[in-house]
Amino acid sequence: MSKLVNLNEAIQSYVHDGDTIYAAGFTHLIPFAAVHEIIRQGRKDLTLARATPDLIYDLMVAAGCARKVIFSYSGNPGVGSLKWLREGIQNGTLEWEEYSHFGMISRLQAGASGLPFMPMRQTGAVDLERVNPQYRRVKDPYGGDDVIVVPALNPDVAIVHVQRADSEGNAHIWGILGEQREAAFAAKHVILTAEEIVDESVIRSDPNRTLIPAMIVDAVCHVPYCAHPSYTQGYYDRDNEFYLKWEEISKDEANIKAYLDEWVFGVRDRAEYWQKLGAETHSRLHVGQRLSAPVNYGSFANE
Amino acid sequence: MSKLVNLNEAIQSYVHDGDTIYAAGFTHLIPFAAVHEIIRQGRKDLTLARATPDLIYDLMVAAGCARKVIFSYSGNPGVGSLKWLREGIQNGTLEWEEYSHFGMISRLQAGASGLPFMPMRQTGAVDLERVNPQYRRVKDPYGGDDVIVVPALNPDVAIVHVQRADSEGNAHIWGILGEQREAAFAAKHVILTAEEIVDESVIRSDPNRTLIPAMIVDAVCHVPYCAHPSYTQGYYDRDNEFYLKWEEISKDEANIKAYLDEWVFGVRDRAEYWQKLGAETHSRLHVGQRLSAPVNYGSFANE
Amino acid sequence: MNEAAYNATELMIINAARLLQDGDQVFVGVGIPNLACNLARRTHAPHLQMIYEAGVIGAQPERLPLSIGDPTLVSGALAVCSMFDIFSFYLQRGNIDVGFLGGAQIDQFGNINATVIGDYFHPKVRLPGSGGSMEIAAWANRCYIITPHQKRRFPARVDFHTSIGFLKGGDSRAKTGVRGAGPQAVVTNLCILKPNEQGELILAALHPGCTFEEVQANTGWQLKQAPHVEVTPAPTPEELRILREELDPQRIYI
Amino acid sequence: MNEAAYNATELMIINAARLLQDGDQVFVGVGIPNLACNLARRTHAPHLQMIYEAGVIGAQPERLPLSIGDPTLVSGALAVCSMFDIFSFYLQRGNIDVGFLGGAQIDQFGNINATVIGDYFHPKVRLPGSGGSMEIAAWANRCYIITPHQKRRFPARVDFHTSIGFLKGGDSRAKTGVRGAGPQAVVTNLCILKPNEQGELILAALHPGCTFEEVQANTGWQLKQAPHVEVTPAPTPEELRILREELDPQRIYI
Repeated sequence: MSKLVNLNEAIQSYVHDGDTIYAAGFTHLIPFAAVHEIIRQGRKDLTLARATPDLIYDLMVAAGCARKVIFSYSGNPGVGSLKWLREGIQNGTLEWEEYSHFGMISRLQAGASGLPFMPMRQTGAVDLERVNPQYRRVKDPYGGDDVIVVPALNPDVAIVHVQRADSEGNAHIWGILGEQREAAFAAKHVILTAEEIVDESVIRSDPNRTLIPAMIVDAVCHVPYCAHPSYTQGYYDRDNEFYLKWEEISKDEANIKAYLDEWVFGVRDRAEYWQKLGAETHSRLHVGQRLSAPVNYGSFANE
Repeated sequence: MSKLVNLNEAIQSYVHDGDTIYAAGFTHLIPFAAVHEIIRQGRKDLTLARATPDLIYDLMVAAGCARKVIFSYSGNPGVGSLKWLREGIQNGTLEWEEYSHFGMISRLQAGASGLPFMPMRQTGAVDLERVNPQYRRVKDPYGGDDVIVVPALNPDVAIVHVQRADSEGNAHIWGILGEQREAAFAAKHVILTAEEIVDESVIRSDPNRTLIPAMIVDAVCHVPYCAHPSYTQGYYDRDNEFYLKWEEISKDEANIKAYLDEWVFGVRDRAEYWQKLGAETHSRLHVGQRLSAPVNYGSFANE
Repeated sequence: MNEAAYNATELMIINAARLLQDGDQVFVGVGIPNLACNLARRTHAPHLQMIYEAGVIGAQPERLPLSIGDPTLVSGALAVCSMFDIFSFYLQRGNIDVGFLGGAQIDQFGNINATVIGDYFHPKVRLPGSGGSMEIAAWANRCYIITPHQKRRFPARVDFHTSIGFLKGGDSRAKTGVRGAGPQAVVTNLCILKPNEQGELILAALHPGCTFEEVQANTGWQLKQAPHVEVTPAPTPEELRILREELDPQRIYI
Repeated sequence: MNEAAYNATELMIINAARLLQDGDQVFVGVGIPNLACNLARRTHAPHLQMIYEAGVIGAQPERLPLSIGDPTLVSGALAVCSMFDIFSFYLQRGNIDVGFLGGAQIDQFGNINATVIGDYFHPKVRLPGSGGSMEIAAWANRCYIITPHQKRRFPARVDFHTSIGFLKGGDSRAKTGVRGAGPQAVVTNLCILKPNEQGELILAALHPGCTFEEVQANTGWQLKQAPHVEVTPAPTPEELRILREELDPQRIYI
């Protein structure tokens, strides 16, 4: 049964004020279009969980959607800092809960596995444990060192962008996998956005590539270029220029408001946004072709 | 640096009397050729760990290689029982340690992750806990039910068969993945057997398909048809007739000795074994072509 | 039972198929459960999805598989993942609606023994053991058991709890904290047993031509009966045709 | 320092590259560590392998990546896996030889603060936080720190232990049970600091033209010196050529 809906309907149905959301993707496949739609719909008091809040959550904090962030690295990767997040924490206007990357994805792994917690070996760095009481310790019943544990994270909604999916939500993902899969299995609801909606036969031609199965997906949205300024491996490049410009775009109230007005409130949807970016950007983000070698699954039809 | 060696050298170097071995593969990719070589080399006192001992360990027990088995399902899947294992346990001549499937693979997951144990939710079935003191309990520090834990399993050697690998041991696997990856990462040494040795460029064309990286591999052996009577997805079919005939082959000392003499001691290596199977079997196990749809990873060469 | 019209295996498969619901995510073994699922898909439950513990989701096999790890289950499946993932992300997470169970012994409270007859350390008969059933019985939303009805298979108490049904009855299952609802029906060649509110298996329905006395004679405890014991509708010609002509034309299982 | 011949960044990259060994499995960030690894691969360590916390193993980027999740790291890599797997199967399992670390503060025992200046709950300056460094510092076999040498970056004690070096020195690191050997060198634009047997960072080598006094003036504790302080060989023309012409021709980092 097809779950295809428009992105705005999907956000309307599954993202509510006060929810904990996980917009997945480590550098890759970050669902910017979905977050722009959440901002357009004026959601409030959200708890924003992501290993790297990245520009996507800095923008949401600036737009006033967030009550709290849960994260493990709050920089603009390879560039600098995230001003709105940093100031929110410094001024005490934003709640936060902090982990290491491994702690954060272990929380998702526990959530995705139906477990109350995941164990990790000790790191000797106890300051984070001291300031975040969600880190706890468990005795090794086999006599070794205590292990550190973090509790399951089960977001209300995970938003996961993928290269291709069928209309029911079976999705192929390749390139950097980050915590896409764990976030989807951990969440109560999953909004899937896809560069391409393909026939089920394409998915079935390579079942080992299906990282997200339809059974956990609530809504499937066809959103080409959803990830810009992040990227989709094999579809378009990361817009590094935009990441470098973020310092300027986000530097004060006036700049960020101008950006929101023009690029979020000023467009109806991602198609309009992409058109607005213009031909030069399109060409700059173009990627060439480099195909995987096929594999044979074998046919077992009756001879 | 190439790690290509003959299978008999690899067994000689990495499998020693008294070792714990994990010949991986859930129904799929079971490395029968490697085990035949272990039998030919007369290894003794081995501890044989596998979720499903399958014919491969029944044969090793019959051949006198085993001191102990660690397992979670000791049947001939879809057919019946494993006579030598069953009688070894019933007569007290074989030590054993027993888990559920999830317990067994959780042991490997812990071993592969460098953790002392893995947690699982309770199942209410406490009899296995009662008879196997390796099952323990840990309090949930977040106030929920106790979890069940199993200790890491770190075999001395894992033997893992794959479809294709480069000469350093980077391996593509598709089809049923079983516990191939976890066994390889958990083990102290890894012997990789491959249907095909391919150029590194084939591996690099689809990095998401590389489930085993060279860094954990000690020896790479080119062994076409290694898995028969198990199978290699896309290369040859499972020999269900052989699995059905196992009852007869394994039924007594005389039958199993005849089998060992003819098919293990009577051939030099897998190439000879495969030739001996004959054209009719080859044709019966032939599989047709059903290729995966390619994916584009993107080229980023300087324009 | 009308032996001419259908055999015991066909009867069990057809009755098991009828218990499945459209859209069910079913953790399935080969043989009878596999045939029951395929029959349900071709009749009232086209969106039922089959999941194999080997890590295969949404198989569309081109031929009847012998084992749960058969290559024909993989070609054309929707997804394939590792065993660790299938048990963690699917079963333990609560994504599985239905599990099928079997074993050498099933007791009054639906507990199953697939491990050992006699003492564990000095076994009279050693059986294969749990495989996936310990967790399936606990964590699938619903479980079904399909088994021939013989007295030795239905003792009052099993020798070993390989997987649990309702333990000692009452709230003893719920108190373990397991998430699933436990065995919802035992389908045999004579009847269907279902748990009452105390978790005790009682006679819920007889197959056409079978009697309570016949069932009791093959059951190792004093069997209670539901207030209204139903009679299962006989296998229809269409159900039998699909089973015989489409699903198992070589009569491997039926 | 001969400013005409090479700059501070080039000096740090080249000295970091020389610390890497052929065959090392290196957990690497973008920027300076990435350039150091690529330089080592092109000189004395052709079999060094780069591993990114995003889950990329054996990258062969066609261009200089801006972030550790750049798509050019993926195309043509040997393997790509999930973040959970990279931290579990690679780092925690002990498969990583070398980790690179950085931070706003590095103290006398090689502990690093990348989290906060001032009080955690009322921060003066909030920094990005751990990312992967808490675990890299603990579990990689060896760690290297590359950083400009400034007094504010080298306090006697860090405000927050984002990742540990030798904690309070002595056996305090070993007693935590972490598997790695800790920071083996800090490469700055002035010198190389290395831990002595007590885990205290001491002056091991000066870059050409640099003096102990200059280093001490930029270090927040009474710096000890190795019995024989070496002078690092100046960057060779070949090292500089590879760096400038092959690795960063657009001079993004150097």
